[in-house]
Amino acid sequence: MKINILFFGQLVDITGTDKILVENMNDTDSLVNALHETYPVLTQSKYLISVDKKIIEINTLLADNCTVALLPPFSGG
Amino acid sequence: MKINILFFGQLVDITGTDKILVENMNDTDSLVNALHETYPVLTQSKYLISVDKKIIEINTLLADNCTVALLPPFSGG
Amino acid sequence: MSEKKPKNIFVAGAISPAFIGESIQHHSTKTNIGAHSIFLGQIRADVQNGQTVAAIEYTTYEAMALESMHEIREAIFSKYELTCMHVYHSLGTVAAGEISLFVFTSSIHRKAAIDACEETVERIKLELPVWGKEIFEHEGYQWKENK
Amino acid sequence: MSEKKPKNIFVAGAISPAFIGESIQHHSTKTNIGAHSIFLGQIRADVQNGQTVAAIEYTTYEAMALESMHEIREAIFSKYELTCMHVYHSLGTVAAGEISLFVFTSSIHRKAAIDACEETVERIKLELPVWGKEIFEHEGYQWKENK
Repeated sequence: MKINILFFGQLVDITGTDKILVENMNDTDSLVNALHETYPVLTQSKYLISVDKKIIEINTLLADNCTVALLPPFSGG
Repeated sequence: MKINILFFGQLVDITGTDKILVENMNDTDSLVNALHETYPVLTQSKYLISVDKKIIEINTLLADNCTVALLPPFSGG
Repeated sequence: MSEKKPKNIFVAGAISPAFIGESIQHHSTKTNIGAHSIFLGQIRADVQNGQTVAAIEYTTYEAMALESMHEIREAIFSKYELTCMHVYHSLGTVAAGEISLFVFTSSIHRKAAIDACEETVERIKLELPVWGKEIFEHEGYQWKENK
Repeated sequence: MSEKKPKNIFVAGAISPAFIGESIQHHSTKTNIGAHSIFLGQIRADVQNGQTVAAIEYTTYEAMALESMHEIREAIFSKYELTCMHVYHSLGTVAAGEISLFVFTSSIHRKAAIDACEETVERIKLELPVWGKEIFEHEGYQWKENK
Protein backbone atom coordinates (compact mmCIF):
# COMPACT_ATOMS: atom_id res chain seq x y z
CA MET A 1 0.00 0.00 0.00
CA LYS A 2 1.47 3.26 -1.17
CA ILE A 3 0.40 6.81 -0.33
CA ASN A 4 1.68 9.83 -2.27
CA ILE A 5 2.26 12.88 -0.11
CA LEU A 6 2.53 16.38 -1.63
CA PHE A 7 3.84 19.51 0.13
CA PHE A 8 3.23 23.05 -1.07
CA GLY A 9 4.31 26.63 -0.42
CA GLN A 10 6.15 27.27 2.84
CA LEU A 11 5.82 23.61 3.83
CA VAL A 12 8.40 22.74 1.17
CA ASP A 13 10.82 25.00 3.09
CA ILE A 14 10.31 22.69 6.07
CA THR A 15 10.34 19.30 4.38
CA GLY A 16 12.95 20.13 1.76
CA THR A 17 10.90 18.24 -0.80
CA ASP A 18 7.54 18.63 -2.54
CA LYS A 19 6.75 14.94 -2.70
CA ILE A 20 7.30 11.75 -0.69
CA LEU A 21 5.96 8.23 -0.83
CA VAL A 22 4.88 6.45 2.35
CA GLU A 23 3.70 2.88 2.88
CA ASN A 24 1.20 1.28 5.17
CA MET A 25 -0.67 4.24 6.51
CA ASN A 26 -4.33 3.58 7.30
CA ASP A 27 -5.74 7.02 7.84
CA THR A 28 -4.91 10.72 7.78
CA ASP A 29 -4.47 10.99 11.57
CA SER A 30 -1.73 8.33 11.58
CA LEU A 31 -0.16 9.99 8.56
CA VAL A 32 -0.09 13.40 10.25
CA ASN A 33 1.47 11.88 13.38
CA ALA A 34 4.15 10.22 11.31
CA LEU A 35 4.87 13.42 9.38
CA HIS A 36 5.09 15.45 12.60
CA GLU A 37 7.67 12.98 13.88
CA THR A 38 9.74 13.22 10.72
CA TYR A 39 9.38 17.03 10.40
CA PRO A 40 8.82 18.43 13.91
CA VAL A 41 8.52 22.04 12.62
CA LEU A 42 5.31 20.99 10.83
CA THR A 43 3.54 20.94 14.20
CA GLN A 44 3.81 24.74 14.24
CA SER A 45 2.56 25.13 10.67
CA LYS A 46 -0.96 25.95 9.61
CA TYR A 47 -2.25 23.73 6.81
CA LEU A 48 -5.27 21.94 5.43
CA ILE A 49 -5.23 18.35 4.23
CA SER A 50 -6.66 17.07 0.96
CA VAL A 51 -7.16 13.47 -0.05
CA ASP A 52 -7.38 13.02 -3.81
CA LYS A 53 -7.91 16.78 -4.24
CA LYS A 54 -10.78 17.05 -1.75
CA ILE A 55 -10.18 18.91 1.50
CA ILE A 56 -10.99 16.70 4.48
CA GLU A 57 -11.86 17.88 7.97
CA ILE A 58 -12.03 14.63 9.90
CA ASN A 59 -9.83 11.56 10.09
CA THR A 60 -10.13 9.82 6.75
CA LEU A 61 -9.25 6.31 5.61
CA LEU A 62 -6.56 6.12 2.95
CA ALA A 63 -6.74 3.85 -0.08
CA ASP A 64 -3.81 2.37 -1.95
CA ASN A 65 -2.17 4.86 -4.32
CA CYS A 66 -4.16 7.83 -3.08
CA THR A 67 -2.67 11.31 -2.94
CA VAL A 68 -2.60 13.35 0.25
CA ALA A 69 -1.59 17.00 0.08
CA LEU A 70 -0.63 19.40 2.87
CA LEU A 71 -1.87 22.85 1.91
CA PRO A 72 -0.66 25.96 3.74
CA PRO A 73 -2.94 29.05 3.65
CA PHE A 74 -3.75 29.99 0.05
CA SER A 75 -2.35 33.24 -1.28
CA GLY A 76 -3.25 33.39 -4.96
CA GLY A 77 -4.48 36.36 -6.92
CA MET B 1 -32.15 90.70 -22.13
CA LYS B 2 -31.25 87.52 -23.99
CA ILE B 3 -31.71 83.90 -22.93
CA ASN B 4 -30.01 81.02 -24.74
CA ILE B 5 -32.15 77.90 -24.95
CA LEU B 6 -30.63 74.50 -25.70
CA PHE B 7 -32.53 71.35 -26.69
CA PHE B 8 -31.11 67.84 -26.53
CA GLY B 9 -31.87 64.27 -27.58
CA GLN B 10 -35.44 63.54 -28.64
CA LEU B 11 -36.45 67.17 -27.94
CA VAL B 12 -34.50 68.24 -31.02
CA ASP B 13 -36.84 65.98 -33.03
CA ILE B 14 -39.71 68.13 -31.74
CA THR B 15 -38.20 71.60 -32.02
CA GLY B 16 -36.24 70.96 -35.21
CA THR B 17 -33.31 72.91 -33.73
CA ASP B 18 -30.83 72.45 -30.89
CA LYS B 19 -30.64 76.12 -29.98
CA ILE B 20 -32.81 79.22 -29.93
CA LEU B 21 -32.48 82.70 -28.49
CA VAL B 22 -35.39 84.32 -26.64
CA GLU B 23 -35.74 87.81 -25.23
CA ASN B 24 -37.45 89.22 -22.17
CA MET B 25 -38.20 86.11 -20.20
CA ASN B 26 -38.14 86.64 -16.45
CA ASP B 27 -38.22 83.13 -15.08
CA THR B 28 -38.23 79.46 -16.06
CA ASP B 29 -41.99 79.06 -15.63
CA SER B 30 -42.71 81.81 -18.17
CA LEU B 31 -40.11 80.33 -20.46
CA VAL B 32 -41.64 76.86 -20.28
CA ASN B 33 -45.09 78.28 -21.00
CA ALA B 34 -43.77 80.14 -24.02
CA LEU B 35 -41.95 77.04 -25.30
CA HIS B 36 -45.06 74.89 -24.86
CA GLU B 37 -47.00 77.40 -26.97
CA THR B 38 -44.40 77.36 -29.71
CA TYR B 39 -43.88 73.58 -29.59
CA PRO B 40 -47.12 72.01 -28.30
CA VAL B 41 -45.67 68.45 -28.46
CA LEU B 42 -43.22 69.47 -25.72
CA THR B 43 -46.08 69.31 -23.22
CA GLN B 44 -46.05 65.53 -23.64
CA SER B 45 -42.29 65.26 -23.24
CA LYS B 46 -40.39 64.34 -20.11
CA TYR B 47 -37.46 66.63 -19.42
CA LEU B 48 -35.46 68.39 -16.72
CA ILE B 49 -34.43 72.02 -16.91
CA SER B 50 -30.98 73.37 -16.20
CA VAL B 51 -29.99 77.01 -15.81
CA ASP B 52 -26.30 77.61 -16.43
CA LYS B 53 -25.62 73.86 -16.18
CA LYS B 54 -27.38 73.38 -12.82
CA ILE B 55 -30.61 71.40 -12.76
CA ILE B 56 -33.39 73.44 -11.17
CA GLU B 57 -36.53 72.08 -9.57
CA ILE B 58 -38.48 75.24 -8.81
CA ASN B 59 -39.30 78.38 -10.78
CA THR B 60 -36.02 80.25 -11.18
CA LEU B 61 -35.28 83.84 -12.15
CA LEU B 62 -33.31 84.23 -15.36
CA ALA B 63 -30.37 86.60 -15.78
CA ASP B 64 -29.30 88.28 -19.03
CA ASN B 65 -27.31 85.97 -21.27
CA CYS B 66 -27.94 82.86 -19.15
CA THR B 67 -28.32 79.43 -20.73
CA VAL B 68 -31.35 77.28 -20.15
CA ALA B 69 -31.30 73.67 -21.33
CA LEU B 70 -34.16 71.19 -21.73
CA LEU B 71 -32.81 67.74 -20.89
CA PRO B 72 -34.76 64.58 -21.77
CA PRO B 73 -34.04 61.42 -19.70
CA PHE B 74 -30.32 60.62 -19.81
CA SER B 75 -29.25 57.47 -21.62
CA GLY B 76 -25.48 57.46 -21.60
CA GLY B 77 -23.16 54.53 -21.01
CA MET C 1 -7.34 65.68 -6.79
CA SER C 2 -8.84 69.16 -7.16
CA GLU C 3 -8.31 70.74 -10.52
CA LYS C 4 -9.92 73.86 -11.91
CA LYS C 5 -10.76 72.66 -15.39
CA PRO C 6 -12.76 69.43 -15.54
CA LYS C 7 -10.95 66.66 -17.40
CA ASN C 8 -12.47 65.73 -20.75
CA ILE C 9 -13.91 62.22 -20.85
CA PHE C 10 -15.39 62.23 -24.34
CA VAL C 11 -13.88 60.48 -27.34
CA ALA C 12 -15.12 60.45 -30.91
CA GLY C 13 -16.56 57.06 -31.84
CA ALA C 14 -15.86 53.68 -30.24
CA ILE C 15 -13.26 53.03 -27.54
CA SER C 16 -10.82 50.50 -28.98
CA PRO C 17 -9.71 47.39 -27.05
CA ALA C 18 -6.11 48.32 -27.92
CA PHE C 19 -6.57 51.68 -26.17
CA ILE C 20 -7.85 49.84 -23.09
CA GLY C 21 -4.79 47.57 -23.19
CA GLU C 22 -2.53 50.63 -23.38
CA SER C 23 -4.31 52.31 -20.47
CA ILE C 24 -3.67 49.20 -18.38
CA GLN C 25 -0.03 49.16 -19.51
CA HIS C 26 0.45 52.75 -18.31
CA HIS C 27 -0.18 51.61 -14.74
CA SER C 28 2.75 49.19 -14.58
CA THR C 29 5.01 51.93 -13.21
CA LYS C 30 2.60 52.59 -10.33
CA THR C 31 3.84 49.78 -8.13
CA ASN C 32 1.67 50.75 -5.15
CA ILE C 33 -1.39 49.55 -7.08
CA GLY C 34 -2.63 46.06 -6.18
CA ALA C 35 -5.99 45.97 -7.95
CA HIS C 36 -7.70 47.38 -11.02
CA SER C 37 -11.42 47.27 -11.68
CA ILE C 38 -12.70 47.95 -15.17
CA PHE C 39 -16.21 48.36 -16.52
CA LEU C 40 -16.93 48.39 -20.25
CA GLY C 41 -20.25 49.19 -21.85
CA GLN C 42 -20.72 47.48 -25.22
CA ILE C 43 -23.42 48.24 -27.80
CA ARG C 44 -25.98 45.43 -28.08
CA ALA C 45 -27.64 44.53 -31.37
CA ASP C 46 -31.03 44.51 -29.62
CA VAL C 47 -34.07 43.58 -31.62
CA GLN C 48 -37.06 45.90 -31.05
CA ASN C 49 -40.31 45.38 -32.96
CA GLY C 50 -38.46 43.36 -35.56
CA GLN C 51 -35.79 46.03 -36.03
CA THR C 52 -32.16 45.38 -35.08
CA VAL C 53 -29.99 48.07 -33.50
CA ALA C 54 -26.94 48.60 -35.72
CA ALA C 55 -25.34 51.44 -33.76
CA ILE C 56 -25.92 54.07 -31.11
CA GLU C 57 -25.28 57.71 -31.84
CA TYR C 58 -24.34 59.59 -28.67
CA THR C 59 -24.73 63.30 -28.04
CA THR C 60 -24.11 65.28 -24.86
CA TYR C 61 -24.42 68.66 -23.24
CA GLU C 62 -20.67 68.66 -22.91
CA ALA C 63 -20.08 71.63 -20.59
CA MET C 64 -22.62 70.29 -18.11
CA ALA C 65 -21.51 66.66 -18.46
CA LEU C 66 -17.90 67.52 -17.68
CA GLU C 67 -18.98 69.43 -14.59
CA SER C 68 -21.14 66.48 -13.47
CA MET C 69 -18.27 64.06 -14.08
CA HIS C 70 -15.94 66.30 -12.11
CA GLU C 71 -18.35 66.22 -9.15
CA ILE C 72 -18.67 62.43 -9.38
CA ARG C 73 -14.90 62.06 -9.50
CA GLU C 74 -14.38 64.27 -6.43
CA ALA C 75 -17.08 62.39 -4.50
CA ILE C 76 -15.64 58.98 -5.41
CA PHE C 77 -12.09 60.01 -4.49
CA SER C 78 -13.23 61.30 -1.11
CA LYS C 79 -15.25 58.14 -0.42
CA TYR C 80 -12.76 55.48 -1.59
CA GLU C 81 -9.01 55.13 -1.20
CA LEU C 82 -8.19 55.15 -4.89
CA THR C 83 -4.84 55.45 -6.58
CA CYS C 84 -6.40 56.61 -9.82
CA MET C 85 -9.54 56.70 -11.93
CA HIS C 86 -10.06 57.09 -15.67
CA VAL C 87 -13.35 57.49 -17.50
CA TYR C 88 -14.00 57.58 -21.24
CA HIS C 89 -17.36 57.91 -22.96
CA SER C 90 -18.01 57.83 -26.69
CA LEU C 91 -19.73 60.57 -28.67
CA GLY C 92 -21.01 60.08 -32.20
CA THR C 93 -21.65 56.69 -33.74
CA VAL C 94 -20.64 53.44 -32.04
CA ALA C 95 -21.56 50.21 -33.84
CA ALA C 96 -23.03 47.09 -32.20
CA GLY C 97 -20.20 45.07 -30.61
CA GLU C 98 -18.10 48.18 -29.99
CA ILE C 99 -17.36 49.81 -26.66
CA SER C 100 -18.86 53.17 -25.65
CA LEU C 101 -18.00 53.43 -21.94
CA PHE C 102 -14.72 52.63 -20.16
CA VAL C 103 -14.43 53.16 -16.39
CA PHE C 104 -11.11 52.20 -14.82
CA THR C 105 -10.31 52.44 -11.08
CA SER C 106 -7.16 51.35 -9.25
CA SER C 107 -6.30 50.97 -5.58
CA ILE C 108 -3.92 49.32 -3.16
CA HIS C 109 -6.42 46.70 -1.99
CA ARG C 110 -9.20 45.35 -4.20
CA LYS C 111 -12.31 46.48 -2.34
CA ALA C 112 -11.86 50.20 -3.00
CA ALA C 113 -11.27 49.75 -6.76
CA ILE C 114 -14.22 47.35 -7.16
CA ASP C 115 -16.74 49.43 -5.18
CA ALA C 116 -15.59 52.74 -6.70
CA CYS C 117 -15.87 51.38 -10.24
CA GLU C 118 -19.41 50.14 -9.72
CA GLU C 119 -20.57 53.38 -8.06
CA THR C 120 -18.98 55.50 -10.78
CA VAL C 121 -20.77 53.51 -13.51
CA GLU C 122 -24.12 53.89 -11.73
CA ARG C 123 -23.64 57.63 -11.28
CA ILE C 124 -22.54 58.14 -14.89
CA LYS C 125 -25.69 56.42 -16.16
CA LEU C 126 -27.88 58.45 -13.81
CA GLU C 127 -26.28 61.88 -13.78
CA LEU C 128 -24.46 62.54 -17.04
CA PRO C 129 -26.44 64.49 -19.66
CA VAL C 130 -25.75 62.08 -22.49
CA TRP C 131 -28.29 60.75 -24.97
CA GLY C 132 -28.14 57.62 -27.10
CA LYS C 133 -30.04 57.32 -30.35
CA GLU C 134 -30.44 53.69 -31.40
CA ILE C 135 -30.01 53.49 -35.16
CA PHE C 136 -31.77 50.52 -36.76
CA GLU C 137 -30.15 48.33 -39.40
CA HIS C 138 -32.56 49.06 -42.21
CA GLU C 139 -34.01 52.43 -41.40
CA GLY C 140 -35.27 54.53 -38.56
CA TYR C 141 -34.16 55.03 -34.99
CA GLN C 142 -35.42 55.27 -31.44
CA TRP C 143 -34.12 57.06 -28.36
CA LYS C 144 -32.42 54.79 -25.88
CA GLU C 145 -33.73 54.58 -22.32
CA ASN C 146 -31.51 53.65 -19.39
CA LYS C 147 -32.89 51.09 -16.94
CA MET D 1 -21.37 25.15 -19.47
CA SER D 2 -20.67 21.61 -18.28
CA GLU D 3 -17.48 20.16 -19.61
CA LYS D 4 -15.64 17.05 -18.51
CA LYS D 5 -12.11 18.44 -18.45
CA PRO D 6 -11.66 21.61 -16.40
CA LYS D 7 -10.38 24.54 -18.48
CA ASN D 8 -6.80 25.57 -17.75
CA ILE D 9 -6.51 29.02 -16.20
CA PHE D 10 -2.77 29.11 -15.59
CA VAL D 11 -0.28 31.04 -17.67
CA ALA D 12 3.50 31.19 -17.29
CA GLY D 13 4.62 34.57 -15.95
CA ALA D 14 2.77 37.89 -16.12
CA ILE D 15 -0.48 38.50 -18.00
CA SER D 16 0.24 41.19 -20.59
CA PRO D 17 -1.99 44.25 -21.07
CA ALA D 18 -1.95 43.49 -24.82
CA PHE D 19 -3.42 40.04 -24.12
CA ILE D 20 -6.18 41.70 -22.08
CA GLY D 21 -6.87 44.07 -24.97
CA GLU D 22 -7.10 41.11 -27.35
CA SER D 23 -9.47 39.25 -25.01
CA ILE D 24 -11.76 42.27 -25.02
CA GLN D 25 -11.52 42.49 -28.80
CA HIS D 26 -12.67 38.87 -29.16
CA HIS D 27 -16.03 39.82 -27.67
CA SER D 28 -16.95 42.34 -30.35
CA THR D 29 -18.70 39.63 -32.36
CA LYS D 30 -20.93 38.74 -29.40
CA THR D 31 -23.45 41.50 -29.97
CA ASN D 32 -25.80 40.32 -27.23
CA ILE D 33 -23.25 41.50 -24.62
CA GLY D 34 -23.95 44.90 -23.06
CA ALA D 35 -21.45 44.95 -20.20
CA HIS D 36 -18.02 43.62 -19.31
CA SER D 37 -16.52 43.63 -15.84
CA ILE D 38 -12.79 43.05 -15.43
CA PHE D 39 -10.66 42.58 -12.35
CA LEU D 40 -6.87 42.70 -12.52
CA GLY D 41 -4.50 41.85 -9.69
CA GLN D 42 -1.19 43.70 -9.97
CA ILE D 43 1.98 42.95 -7.96
CA ARG D 44 2.76 45.68 -5.42
CA ALA D 45 6.32 46.67 -4.53
CA ASP D 46 5.38 46.49 -0.83
CA VAL D 47 8.01 47.40 1.73
CA GLN D 48 8.23 44.93 4.63
CA ASN D 49 10.82 45.42 7.37
CA GLY D 50 12.84 47.64 5.07
CA GLN D 51 12.77 45.09 2.26
CA THR D 52 10.99 45.84 -1.03
CA VAL D 53 9.03 43.15 -2.91
CA ALA D 54 10.50 42.82 -6.41
CA ALA D 55 8.33 39.95 -7.62
CA ILE D 56 5.98 37.19 -6.57
CA GLU D 57 6.66 33.60 -7.53
CA TYR D 58 3.44 31.62 -7.79
CA THR D 59 3.04 27.88 -7.42
CA THR D 60 -0.11 25.78 -7.37
CA TYR D 61 -1.50 22.32 -6.84
CA GLU D 62 -2.69 22.43 -10.41
CA ALA D 63 -4.97 19.39 -10.56
CA MET D 64 -6.85 20.54 -7.47
CA ALA D 65 -6.88 24.22 -8.47
CA LEU D 66 -8.46 23.44 -11.84
CA GLU D 67 -11.15 21.36 -10.15
CA SER D 68 -11.83 24.19 -7.67
CA MET D 69 -11.99 26.71 -10.49
CA HIS D 70 -14.38 24.47 -12.39
CA GLU D 71 -16.69 24.35 -9.36
CA ILE D 72 -16.52 28.12 -8.93
CA ARG D 73 -17.31 28.63 -12.61
CA GLU D 74 -20.32 26.30 -12.48
CA ALA D 75 -21.64 28.01 -9.35
CA ILE D 76 -21.21 31.50 -10.80
CA PHE D 77 -22.90 30.55 -14.08
CA SER D 78 -25.87 29.07 -12.26
CA LYS D 79 -26.18 32.13 -9.99
CA TYR D 80 -25.72 34.93 -12.56
CA GLU D 81 -27.00 35.41 -16.10
CA LEU D 82 -23.60 35.57 -17.76
CA THR D 83 -22.72 35.46 -21.42
CA CYS D 84 -19.17 34.39 -20.70
CA MET D 85 -16.38 34.28 -18.14
CA HIS D 86 -12.61 34.05 -18.52
CA VAL D 87 -10.05 33.60 -15.76
CA TYR D 88 -6.26 33.66 -16.02
CA HIS D 89 -3.79 33.29 -13.16
CA SER D 90 -0.02 33.52 -13.39
CA LEU D 91 2.39 30.81 -12.30
CA GLY D 92 6.12 31.40 -11.85
CA THR D 93 7.63 34.84 -11.44
CA VAL D 94 5.63 38.05 -11.88
CA ALA D 95 7.48 41.33 -11.26
CA ALA D 96 6.11 44.31 -9.32
CA GLY D 97 3.84 46.36 -11.60
CA GLU D 98 2.86 43.31 -13.65
CA ILE D 99 -0.50 41.54 -13.66
CA SER D 100 -1.01 38.09 -12.11
CA LEU D 101 -4.80 37.69 -12.10
CA PHE D 102 -7.33 38.53 -14.83
CA VAL D 103 -11.03 37.85 -14.27
CA PHE D 104 -13.37 38.85 -17.08
CA THR D 105 -17.17 38.48 -17.01
CA SER D 106 -19.73 39.60 -19.58
CA SER D 107 -23.50 39.84 -19.56
CA ILE D 108 -26.48 41.45 -21.26
CA HIS D 109 -27.12 43.93 -18.42
CA ARG D 110 -24.38 45.27 -16.19
CA LYS D 111 -25.42 43.96 -12.78
CA ALA D 112 -24.72 40.29 -13.54
CA ALA D 113 -21.25 40.94 -14.95
CA ILE D 114 -20.25 43.24 -12.06
CA ASP D 115 -21.50 40.99 -9.26
CA ALA D 116 -20.18 37.79 -10.87
CA CYS D 117 -16.74 39.31 -11.36
CA GLU D 118 -16.44 40.38 -7.73
CA GLU D 119 -17.68 37.04 -6.37
CA THR D 120 -15.34 35.09 -8.64
CA VAL D 121 -12.34 37.13 -7.45
CA GLU D 122 -13.26 36.55 -3.80
CA ARG D 123 -13.69 32.82 -4.33
CA ILE D 124 -10.42 32.52 -6.26
CA LYS D 125 -8.51 34.18 -3.41
CA LEU D 126 -10.22 31.98 -0.83
CA GLU D 127 -10.50 28.60 -2.54
CA LEU D 128 -7.73 28.16 -5.09
CA PRO D 129 -4.66 26.25 -3.85
CA VAL D 130 -2.14 28.81 -5.08
CA TRP D 131 0.81 30.19 -3.14
CA GLY D 132 2.74 33.40 -3.63
CA LYS D 133 6.34 33.77 -2.51
CA GLU D 134 7.31 37.43 -2.23
CA ILE D 135 10.85 37.81 -3.52
CA PHE D 136 12.71 40.80 -2.06
CA GLU D 137 14.81 43.14 -4.14
CA HIS D 138 18.15 42.44 -2.49
CA GLU D 139 17.80 39.00 -1.04
CA GLY D 140 15.41 36.76 0.77
CA TYR D 141 11.69 36.14 0.48
CA GLN D 142 8.55 35.69 2.53
CA TRP D 143 5.33 33.81 1.90
CA LYS D 144 2.43 36.03 0.92
CA GLU D 145 -0.74 36.01 3.03
CA ASN D 146 -4.13 36.88 1.60
CA LYS D 147 -6.32 39.25 3.58
